Formats: sequence, C-alpha cells, structure tokens
Amino acid sequence: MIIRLILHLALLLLFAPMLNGIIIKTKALFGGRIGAPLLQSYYDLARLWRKGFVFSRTTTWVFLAGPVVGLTVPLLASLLIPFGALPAPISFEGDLILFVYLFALSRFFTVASALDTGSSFEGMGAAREVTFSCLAEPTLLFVLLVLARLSDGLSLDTLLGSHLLTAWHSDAGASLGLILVCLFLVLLVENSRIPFDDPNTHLELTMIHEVMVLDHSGPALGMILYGAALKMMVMGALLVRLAFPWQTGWWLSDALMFLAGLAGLAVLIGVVESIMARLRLPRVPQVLVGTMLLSIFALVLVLR
Amino acid sequence: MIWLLSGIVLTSFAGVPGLFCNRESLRGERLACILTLTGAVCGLIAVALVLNSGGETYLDLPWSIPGGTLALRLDPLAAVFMLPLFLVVATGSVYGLRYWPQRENPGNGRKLRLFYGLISGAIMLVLTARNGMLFLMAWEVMALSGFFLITTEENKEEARRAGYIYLIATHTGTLALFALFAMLDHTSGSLIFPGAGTLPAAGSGLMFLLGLFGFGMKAGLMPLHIWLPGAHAAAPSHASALLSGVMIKTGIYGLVRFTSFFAEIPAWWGWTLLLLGAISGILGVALAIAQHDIKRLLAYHSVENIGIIALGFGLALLGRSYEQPALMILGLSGCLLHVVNHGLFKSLLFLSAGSVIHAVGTREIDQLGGVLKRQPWTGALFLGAAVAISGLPPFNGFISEWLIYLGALQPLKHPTSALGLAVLTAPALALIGALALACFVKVFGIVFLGEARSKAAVQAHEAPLSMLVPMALLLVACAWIGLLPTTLVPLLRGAVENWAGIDGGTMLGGSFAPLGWVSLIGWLLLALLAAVGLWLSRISRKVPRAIGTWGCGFQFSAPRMQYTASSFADFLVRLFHFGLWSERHGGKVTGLLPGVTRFSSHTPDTVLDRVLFPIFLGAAWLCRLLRACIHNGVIAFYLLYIALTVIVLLALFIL
Amino acid sequence: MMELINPLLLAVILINFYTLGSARLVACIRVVAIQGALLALLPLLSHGMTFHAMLLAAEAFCFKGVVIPWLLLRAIRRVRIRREMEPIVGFVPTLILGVLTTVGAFLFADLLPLAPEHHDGMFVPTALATMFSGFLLLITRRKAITQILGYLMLENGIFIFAVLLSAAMPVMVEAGILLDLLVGVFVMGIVVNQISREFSTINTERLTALKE
Amino acid sequence: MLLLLILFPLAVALLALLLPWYQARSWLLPVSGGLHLCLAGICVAGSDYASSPWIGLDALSRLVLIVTSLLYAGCAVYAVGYLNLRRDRGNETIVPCLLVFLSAMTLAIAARHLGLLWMAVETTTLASAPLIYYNRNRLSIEATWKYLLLCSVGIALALLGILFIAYAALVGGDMPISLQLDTLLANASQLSRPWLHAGFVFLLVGFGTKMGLAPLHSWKPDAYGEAPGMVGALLAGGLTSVAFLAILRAVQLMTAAGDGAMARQALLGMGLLSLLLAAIFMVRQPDIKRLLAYSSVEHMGILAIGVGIGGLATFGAMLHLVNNALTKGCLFLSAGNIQRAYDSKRLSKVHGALATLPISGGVFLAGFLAITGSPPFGLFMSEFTILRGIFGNGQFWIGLLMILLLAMVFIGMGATVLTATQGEPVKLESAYKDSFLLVISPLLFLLMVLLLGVYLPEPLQRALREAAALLEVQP
Repeated sequence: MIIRLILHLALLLLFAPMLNGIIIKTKALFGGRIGAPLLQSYYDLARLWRKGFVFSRTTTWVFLAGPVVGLTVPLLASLLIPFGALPAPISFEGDLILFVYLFALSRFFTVASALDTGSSFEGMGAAREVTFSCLAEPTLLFVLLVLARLSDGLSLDTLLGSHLLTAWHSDAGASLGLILVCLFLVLLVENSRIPFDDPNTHLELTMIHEVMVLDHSGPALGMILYGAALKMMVMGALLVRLAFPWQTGWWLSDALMFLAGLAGLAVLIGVVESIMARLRLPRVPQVLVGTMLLSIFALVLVLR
Repeated sequence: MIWLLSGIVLTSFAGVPGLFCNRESLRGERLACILTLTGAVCGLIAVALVLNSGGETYLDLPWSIPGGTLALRLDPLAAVFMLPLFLVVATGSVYGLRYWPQRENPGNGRKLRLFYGLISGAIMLVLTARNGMLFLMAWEVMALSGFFLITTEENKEEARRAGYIYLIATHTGTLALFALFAMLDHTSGSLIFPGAGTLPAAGSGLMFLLGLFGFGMKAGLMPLHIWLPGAHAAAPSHASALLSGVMIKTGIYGLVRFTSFFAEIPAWWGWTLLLLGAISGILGVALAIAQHDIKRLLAYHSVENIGIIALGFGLALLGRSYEQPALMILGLSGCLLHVVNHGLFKSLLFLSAGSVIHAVGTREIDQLGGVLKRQPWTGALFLGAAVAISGLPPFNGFISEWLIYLGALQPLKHPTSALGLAVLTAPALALIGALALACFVKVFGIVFLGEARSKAAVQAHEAPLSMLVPMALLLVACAWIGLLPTTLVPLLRGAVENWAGIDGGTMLGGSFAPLGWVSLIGWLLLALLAAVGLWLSRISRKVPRAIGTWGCGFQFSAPRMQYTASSFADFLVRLFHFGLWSERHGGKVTGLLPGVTRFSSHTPDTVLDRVLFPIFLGAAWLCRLLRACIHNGVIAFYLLYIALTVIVLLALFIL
Repeated sequence: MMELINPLLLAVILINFYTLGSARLVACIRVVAIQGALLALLPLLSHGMTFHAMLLAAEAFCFKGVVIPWLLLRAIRRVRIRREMEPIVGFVPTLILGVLTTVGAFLFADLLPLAPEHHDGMFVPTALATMFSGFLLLITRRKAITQILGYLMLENGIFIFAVLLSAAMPVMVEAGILLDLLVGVFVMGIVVNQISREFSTINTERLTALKE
Repeated sequence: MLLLLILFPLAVALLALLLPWYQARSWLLPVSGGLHLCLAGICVAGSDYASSPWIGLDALSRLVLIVTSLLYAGCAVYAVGYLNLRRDRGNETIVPCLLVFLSAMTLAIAARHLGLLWMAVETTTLASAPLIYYNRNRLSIEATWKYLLLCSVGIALALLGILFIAYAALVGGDMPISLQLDTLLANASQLSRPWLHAGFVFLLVGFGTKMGLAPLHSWKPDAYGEAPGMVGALLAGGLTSVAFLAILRAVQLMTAAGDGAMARQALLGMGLLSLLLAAIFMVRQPDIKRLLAYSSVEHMGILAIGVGIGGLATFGAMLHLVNNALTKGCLFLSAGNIQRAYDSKRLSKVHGALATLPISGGVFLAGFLAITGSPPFGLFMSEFTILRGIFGNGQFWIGLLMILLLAMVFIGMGATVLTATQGEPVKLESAYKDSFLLVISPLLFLLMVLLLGVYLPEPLQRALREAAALLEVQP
C-alpha cells in the first residue's frame, strides 16, 4: 500500500513536467527547429523556485491560495486514478465524482486568485475559464457515465479496469472511440491547449488560462506551472488508460508502458498544436457543445 | 415532548415581550434573543432525545375543532429538517442584535422580532404536526409571518411588491394544500396523517399534482419560484437566511412526508420531480449568474439548490417505483442532507452578505469590490460558504451532491429500459455545479477581491463579534458535515426508514456509499492545503505589496476598469439566452471617435416578468372590461339580471 | 259573476300593453289606477260578497286605485314632467316584448296544475303577464316615476294571484301585501322627492355614477 | 320572551324619537344592543322550541339570532363613537331606524310563518333605506334608490314565491292550507311539485336578491359603499344571514318534499357564479368598501356552495355563517374608520393605513387575512370544512374550481388591501383618531374569529350540527 503510494507519487511528480517538454519538442520539430531540451520545464521550475515574489498591492491572501490549491488538488486527485495498469492507491465507490470536483475546487481558487488582482485582463480570463469549464464538465460526466456503464463499479479504478480491453472489441467499442475523442478535447480545454487556448502567447486578449496567472511570480508561478503539469498528467492518465488498456502484470513494465503512453499523448498534443490554429473565441463554446453532444451519443449507444 | 413544546412556545413568543417595551429600549431585543436561544436549545434537546432513543416522541390530545386533534410527532425525518432550523434561528437571532438593532429601527424592529420568533415556532410546528388541520394552521402562520418579515421595510415600494407577490404565491399554494388535505381526508378517512406506506396509490395523481403545486410553491421549484427572488432580496438578511435556509424547506418536507403515505409510487411522480429539479437547478443558477443584486442572486441560488434537492428526491421516488432500494436510499439521503446543508451554507451566505450590505449600504455587486481587505473575517466566512454551496470538497455541499450523484449512477448497474434515463441527472448536476461555481467565484471575486468600485465600499468596516461568531458557527457546522459526514448517517438512516416505512437504511455509509473515504480525502486535502499554504505564506510573508497590478502596459488603470459582475457573467448569460432573455441597453459604439456611451444589462425573472406578468395584466384588463359591462350603473340592467335569473331557473326547474 | 272574470283579466292585460306602449306619464298613471280599481273587483267576482273579499276589495281600491296614483300624480306635477323621453328600449320593441312575454306567460301557465275550481279562469297567466309587464317597464324606462309604476304593476300581478288564495289564507298576509306596497311606494316616493331635490330631475340616467 | 325580544327595540325606537339629547340617543343603541344580546342569549340557551305558531326558535334561527345580536351589539357600541364624529348629520333618523331594523331582523329570524318572515324581511329593507341614505349626498341617494328598487322587486318575487307555495298546498289537496312552516314541513310530500318548484325559484331569487347572490347582487357594492361602516357591517353580516336563513327555509321545504337535490343544485350553481363574479369584480378594485361588498358576494357564494353540497359542507356553511358575520363586522368597521380618517375610501388617497392608524389599519389587514380564509382564523376552518365536504363527496372539479376562484379573490383583494394598508404614514387632514369606542368592536370581532379558528366550544359545535341537521334529508 505504502509502496504503491510512493511509486504513484514518484511517477507523477517526476514525470509530469516532462510532458510539456515533449510537447514543446514536438512543436519545435514540426517547425523545423531543434527546440528547447526535453528537460526545459524542469529548469524553468528550478529557476522560478529561486526567485522572489512580487505582489500587487491590490492582492490579498486569496491571491496565494490559487497556486496552493492548484498544486495540491492534482496531487490528491492522482491518488484516485490508476496509472496505466497500476491501480489507484485510493479507490472507493463514487470517487469519480470526487475526482471531478477536486478539479473544480482548483478552478475556483485559480479564478478567485485571478480576480484578486483587480486586473481587467485577468477578470476576462477568469470569465472565460468558468464559462468553458461549464461546458466541459458535463462532457466529462458523460464520458464517465459511459465508462461506468461498461464496468460494474463506480470507482475510477474499476472504471478503468482490465475489462476495457474486451469492451473495445465488443459493441461498446464505438462508444469508447467516441468518448476517447471527447476526453481528448476535454483534456485540451482543461489544460489550455490549442485549439482552445494558446499557452505560449502572453498578453493577448484572447487567452484564457495564461492570462489568469499573469501577476504570479517566483515560487507561486512555479507552483502553478507545476500544478498545471500535474493536472495534465492526471487527466492524461485517464486518456492513456482508456486508449491502452493492456497490462503485463509486472509493475515495472506496466509503469513503463504507461509512461510511453503519456509520451505518445504528449506527442499527439504537440502535433495537434502544430497543425491547427487557435479557434476564434466564439467558436469555442460551439466546439464544446458539439463535444457534449458526441458524448451524449456515446452514452445513448451504450444505454440502448 | 415537553422539551419540544417548550421550544415551540418559547421561540414563537420570543418577540412578544418586546411589544411591551419601549420603542428604543434594548431590553426587548435582548429578551427576544435569549428566549429564542432557549427555545432552540429546548428543541435541540428534544431532537437529541429522539435520536438517542432511536424512536419518536409524540403527543396526541383532543382538540375541539372539526376533524382536529393536537397530534404532534417528532421522528428522525422531521428531525433532519429541525436541526438546521435550530442553528439558523439561534445564530440569526444573535446576529440580528447588531444587524437590525432596535435603536436604529424603532419603527419595525419589534415587528421583525415578533414575526421572526413566530415563524420559527410555526416551522417547528409544521415539521411535527401530524394532523392536517394543525399542519395547515402552522403552515399558514409560517407563511404569514414570512410575509411580515419580507415587508419589514414596508415603506419601500420594492418590499411591498415582493411581499404582495409572496403573499399571493403562498396563499395560492396553501389553497392547493387545502384541496390536498381535503382529498387526503377523503381517502384515508381522517385528517390524521396516515402512516408510511398505508394509502393505496389509486387516484392519487391529482393529489400529487396538488401537493406538487402547493409544496413546490413554497419550496420555490421552478416555475413556481416567482416569489422567491424578490422576497429574499427585500427581507432583512437574517430573516432572508431563515426564509431561504429553512422556510422553503418546509415545502420539501411536505412533499417528502406526503409521498411517504403511499404504498406504491407511480413512476411519473419521480420523473416529474427530476424534470422540475433539473429545470430549477439549471435555470435557477443561470438566472443567478445574470443578477447583480447580491441578495437576488443568493435567492436564485435557493431555486437552484431546491432543484438539486428535487433531483435527489426524484431519484428516491424512482427508487420506490422501480423497487431499487439503493437508488431510493441514496436519493433520499442526498436530498435530505442537501436540505440540511443548504440551510447552513445559504444562511451563512445571507448573513455574510448582510454584513457587507450593513457595512457598505448597497446590494449592488458592481458597486462593491475589495471588501476582503476591510472585512477579512466576513470575507473568509463568505468564501467558506461559497465553496460549500458550489458543492466542492471538503465542505458539506459536496457530500450531499455526491450522494445524489451516486444515486444517479445506480441505474447504470441495473439497466431497466426506462430507469436508464435517470442517469442524465448526473450530467445535469455537473452542469449545475459548474455554473454554481462560476456564479460564486464571480460573487466572491467581484465583491471581496480587487479594488473597491465605490466610495462606500472603501469605507466599509468589519462586522462586530456578535455578528461574526454566529456566522463562524454556521461555517463550523458546514465543515463538520463535510469532514465528518459519518456522524449524520444514523439520522439519515432513521429518516429513510421513516419515509419508506422499511428497514433499509443500513447500507448507507457502508461500501456502496463510503462516506468514510470521502471524509478521509477531505482531511487529507485540508492537511495538504494547510501545509502548502503555511509554507508559502511563510516564505512570502516579508514581501512588500508595494506595486500596482500589471496592467499589460496600460499605466492608468482605475478600479472602474475592473471586470464587473455583469461583464464576468456576460459570456454565460449569452450562452443561456434561450432561457434568460436578458435585456441589454445601449453599449453600441459608433463612429471613429466614439463619444460617451452607456451600457446596462438586466435579467428579469423569466417566469414572473416574461410570462405571468403579461398574463395577469391581460386578465386584469379583461376583468375590468367585463365588470364595466356588467356593473354599468344603469339599474335597468340589474333588473334585467334578476329577470333573466328567474327565467333561467324557472326553465331549469319546471321544464 | 264568474263569467265576468275573464273579460276583466283581459282588460288588465290590455292595460299592460297600453302602459308599455305609451309615453305619456299622466295617462300611464291613470291607466294603472284603473287597473288597480279593476283588480279591486276581482275578489268580489271570484269569492262573492264575503266580508274578507269586501275588505280586500276596499283596500285594493283605496290604495291601488286612489292613493298611490294620486301620490304619483302629485309627484310628477311637482317636477313638471309629462312624457317618458328616450326610454332605454323603444316603445314599439317594448310592446313586442310585452306581447311575447304575455304569450310566454300563457304557455308557461299551462305547465302548472291548477286547483279544480280555477280551471276556467286565466288568473295565473294574467298574473304572470302583468308581473312581467311590470318588469319590462322597470327595465326599459329611465324615469323613476315610470319605474315605480312598473313596480306597481308587478304588485298588481301578484295581487291577481293572491286573489286565488284569498279564501284560503288569513287576512293578515293580504293586509300585509297592501301595507307593504303602500310603504314601499311611499318610501320610494320620498326617495324620488329627494332625488328631484338633489338632481332637479327624476331621470334615473343621472343615477349612474355608481359603477365600475 | 321572544316577543319581548322583538318588541322592545321598537319601544326604544319610540323613546329615541322622543329623547331630545343627542348623546343619550346615541347611547340608547349600545344599551339596547346589550340588552338584546342578553335576552337573545337567554332565548337561545332556553329550550322553548316554538312559543307560538307564528314565532319560535329552531336550531337554525338560534344560530342566526345569536350571531346577529352579537354583531348588532358590537356595531351599536361603535355607533356611539361614529355618531360623535358625525354630529353635523344628526342622529334623529338613524337611531330609530337602527332599532327598527334590529326588531325586524329579530322578527325575521324568529318567524315560523312564511308570510311573517316575508313581512319582516320587507321591513328590514324599508328600515335600512334611511341608513344607507345617511350621508345625504348624490351618491348615497343613488345607492339608496338602487337598493330600494332592487330589493323591493326581489321581495315582491319572494312574495309570489310564497303565494305559489300556498297554492301548491291548495292544489296538493290533503292538507291544511297554511304558510305556517311546521305545517308545511310536516305535509311537504303532498305539495304540488310544479308549484313548489316555481315557488322555490321565486323565493330563491327574491331572498337571493336580499342576500346578494350573483347575479342578483348589483345593489350591494353601491349600498355598502355609500352607507356608513356600521350599516355596511349590519347589512353584510346580519341582513345577509337573515336572508340566507329565509332561503334555507325554502331549502328545508324542498328537502322535506324530497326535492332537496334540485334545490341544492341551484344553490351550488349560484354559489359558484357568485364566487366567479366576485373574483372578477375584485381585481384592481380601487374602492375599499366596494371591495368588501364583493367579498360579501363571494362569501354568500361560499355559503350557498356549502349548503348546495350538503353533508359535512352544510356544517361548514353554518360555521361559515358565524365567521363571515363577525369578520364582516370587523372589516366594515375598520374600513369605516379608515374612510373617516382619510376622508376617502379610494386607493388614490388611502395608503399607509397600517402606519397611520395602527389599530384600525392593523385590524383591517388582519380582517383581510381572516376573510380570505387564512389559518388560524375561523374562516379557514369553515372554508376548509366545506372543501372537505366537497372532496368527501367526490366532487373534485367543483372543489378545484372553488379553490381557483378563491385564489383569484385573494389576488384581487390582496392588491387593494395591501396598497391601502402598507406604505409610508400619511399626514391626515381630518381630525380622526382611533378612539376606544371606534376600535373596540372590530378588535373584539377579530379576536372572536381568531378564537373560533383555534377552538370551537362543544356547545357551539352541537348547535352547528343541529342546524345542519335541519337541512339534511329527513326520513
């Protein structure tokens, strides 16, 4: 139990920033550049760690609560989700709801922290963030419903259990394919990736997530970046397990396969970011609603 | 029983001694507060005794009115509704000492206290009455006291209008209940409430519709919520807390109690409630997002939360109809727990909002800002309540929503063709949750964070201790339920057994609803947050907050340039345009060098202002037209009516 | 004697028609007075010269034939009006309505069983017809005086019916009828006086301020 | 004893005509009212059923008598205060008229003979005409004229109805031809049906006009609106009850003849129509006293519905009669106070009564809640009992219709009453002040209604049951 917990956390904490590195690298390769080293994210974090803080006089303690919650929540949420074939350290009936709501908590404080600066830009980002997540959250729920329908339990661990392999080959395969797409889109929204958001540009009025953390600095910004990386990995774990439901039975090979899957996901994100442009802002809700309809369709398929 | 009775009497008449005191003396209000507190403690003892013994306490006395007996019964189902009542009433009465002091309100302070006590006592009576007559009486005393609470400031047009709408809504509901109880009397043969599961379901459809109308009106289930926003906005904050936190729940109680009478439940009852619950939840919160009056906003959240409660209850009914005990237990437990939870965090929200309003003097969110710096404690308490009402861990809102979610997921395990649709509750709940989060982060962010948007907001001051301590108590209760939900399991189990008339609540808290795990995660989350937070605050303590917010290069940012509540919500409001029909005035920018322009948006109530109001205006016009024709002042016509009556009656009788 | 009853009742009906169709107030009042006087003969004709019948006849003659018409004539003399102007429903339509209701009364009366001794009389239809004519007068006219006249005819109709019962019923009620009629019309007369003093007219169209 | 009850007000009326002192004349009213109440109490408590073939008391009339007497006593106390306010008007007419009115009402209640009943009711009309004309202006004369004409026509129709019933006995054959109620009831089965039915129709329309059932109610808003508050109270609470009693006599007769169902149908129909019309007329009613008049129409409708349904609902209707009389007293008296204070009864001037006149305004508001059947007032009990009767009979749609109409009434009435009572206090131009004499009666009425709502003493319940039993089908 304890060992499993430690392994779980170690995988998460160590590998998470790497995903960003892989994405950047992929994009660089697509652009014909060599790009930053894979470990650039780690360097960035270390640099931020050493820096001092700069606070606006408008801010209060809520400003710092954002990074704190943003870092803590993915950490805790990761305990509920299996990493590939490695089972989740904590698993109980209904933990999928907790999983969703933990991220909601983190969103609450990130947005509050943005509003604390009193900056109109950050307010704008905050408004967009909550709007889009309103549309993404039901989709996530539909996806989980489909998964729950296919399993015989209500915990993430059972939802993402070994039965998925047989499910892919059964009638439910189409549904699984659909929700995989949905989940990928949700992942892109939640982690502020192109085509919904652009993590690379700063000071642009069309941004969502990055604009909310404009005023953060030093270790707090580091926590946010690290938290975002963790979040991406946790959400990615969901996707990876769904896409590659194999298991070998030996923990090391399982872990490696999981990491490989994640890397593949990162490459995929990188490819998407390279070949697509950002959507116009009014288009984003339309895409999200479309995704939701897709997931509803998937649910109907398995309920029928 | 004696404890309960003394509790009812003490709280009911808490405001009476004040009537005999001087208009500006402190004695009356203090006495009222002490009496209310004593009454609440007495009631609490009664509830504790009942829960301890595991049974129920009752009183049955003859009463010299037709069909009436003084039948009181306190069982766990009633106790669930009682507990938040005591806490809210007690905290509200202490809070009221400084929020609405007699000295500053010589005109209406005594009235407020009188009806505040009366409504509390009446609610207790409503919850314990087991005779239709007694129930209706207590019900109406409660409703009328509510009216007087809403019109505390009757000199204001807004309060009068809200009061009138409330009064007609509640009375119409009560009339439906008259019919309901008359029919119950017809079915069961007496006005005494029948035991759980004793009535046949045959012919109960009309009764259910009547109950749904009457109780739903009180509960504020959309589209019967018309009275709610105005009423909660107009009443003093601690009265709003009581109305919104406790009184509207009596509607839920009525529905729960009423449905318990029937042996089997037709499936359409549950579906109706699910549908209404989803509509209330989604449209309620969408309307809330569009508001910029903080109390109206909170009132719409009551609609939303009633929607969530109705979702849970609908699931429970479906569980009964389809004979799925797990669904029933989870649905009902979630519904009942959410009743308690909403009572706690909504009261806290109203009280803390009241504290801000008291300090700043406006309810307009767009006039506030940066209040957290002036009222750190109020702000922190509000934040806690906001997190709780958004259904986020580790507070109580999450626990009840989680139970309802679990209930909604049950049909997946036992796929029967029709019941499968009930899983749609879960995404509906998710949407509601996400929107609620958006709304509360907006309120908290715009009111408490950023820079002050008006002079009054700059001069705000922290509330006195006698207002903060009651609020803190409510937050502690919220956290208690969130972190130690297992302590409430016996109560919920008892209530479920009461309702279903079976011994089936044993599964709650076990493996299929592992509250223990949730609580563990809650503690873990809290510990981690505390650790990281403490560490971060330690390393950042010495950093001066000397510079302004980065304005993306713009040097002259002013507080007025901040995002406002309206602009924050604009995106979502436009998404929900199909249900809100917001009005937008101005804002068009024309020309190369646009001049000064104004923009305002306003979201009237969809049902009241868009549908009912025009209908009523039309009906009133028609009535006036009709009566101008009928009663036209010419006596010949009146004689003609008499002649016609004679002719018609003769024709009917003789031919 | 009995054979005289039906012609008498016929005369009563004709008077009804005249009143409905005439605009001249004085003539109307006089005709109604004649109607009252004729009705006073009715108890004598139907019951013979008994004490009760004579008393009733005397009362009816005094009040219906003399006192009340005199009061009314005095009232219109004081307010100087002669004609009913602009009735709500014109004279010809009123007349037609009157004929229709009279026919209706006859048809309706056929539905009601009669005591054997009343079979050949047309008491019941006449009573109803007179009543309805009175009602018509009340409904279609604007002048307060005409309305009182209508009321008087209404009472006349009831009186015709009461004659049927006068043998069977105690005097007291019959006296009551007359007394009441008197008091009623008397009080109305007072009110009419008040009206004319207040409005300097007795047209009831002025009396339409109370409406919705 | 009963005779004394009827005659002594006449004697006092005579005394009032002779007395030269204003105050003394005023005070004759409460004195005689109190005395009447005491005597009525003794009569009601006593067991003499019918002291003569002409007058007597049965369970129904006992109930109406005590209610009317109570109402009258309250109004009489109020009258002293009211007449003090209106010294310019004089009380030479109103005091004797009030006393004659009392006597006539008592006679109508006690009458055991249809002819006597009819005469007494007619006398009430005549005696109340000067009461309505009290204000002596154009509007009051118009109201008086309409009242007089409509009620006289109505009463004439009632007379015809009585004659029809007598003729029914004549045609029916084997029975003494008498209008004595007990004789008629005993031989009811022999009455000729067509005549009885026609007689019932005329009685219903005739006394219904007096009672104010729609569509015969047209005089009500005008008369109640223009009469002083206490006269309104007496008309709405007392006279309507008396007229209702007269209708009940006819219903008794029909029931005894075995055609009760028919009579009840007619009552039910007119009751629902009254409720509907009242509801229509109350919407946005700008005049508080006319509003009360329509409320009276509404409650007459409820009474008719109660009796029309029968069974438990009849019991409810009996209770409703008591409650309605008392509440109407409370409402009209307090509305009268408001009118005197604001010198208007229209909403354009009347607002903020609660703040301006705490007692009268408060009583008016509470009276409104009571009259609309809000628990815990007595009218709740009676309306609910009627509803229980309706639903117990299985007539769900009638019950729902009634509920709907009651809701409409509430919405209409609420708007007017709340506008009148709530709001900022107003600076009054008149010298009016709530004085003891002016507020004690409405307050007491209100308390009684409240008490009746939470506690029905056993003797009263028994009396109500007996009264209701009289209207049920007799074996």
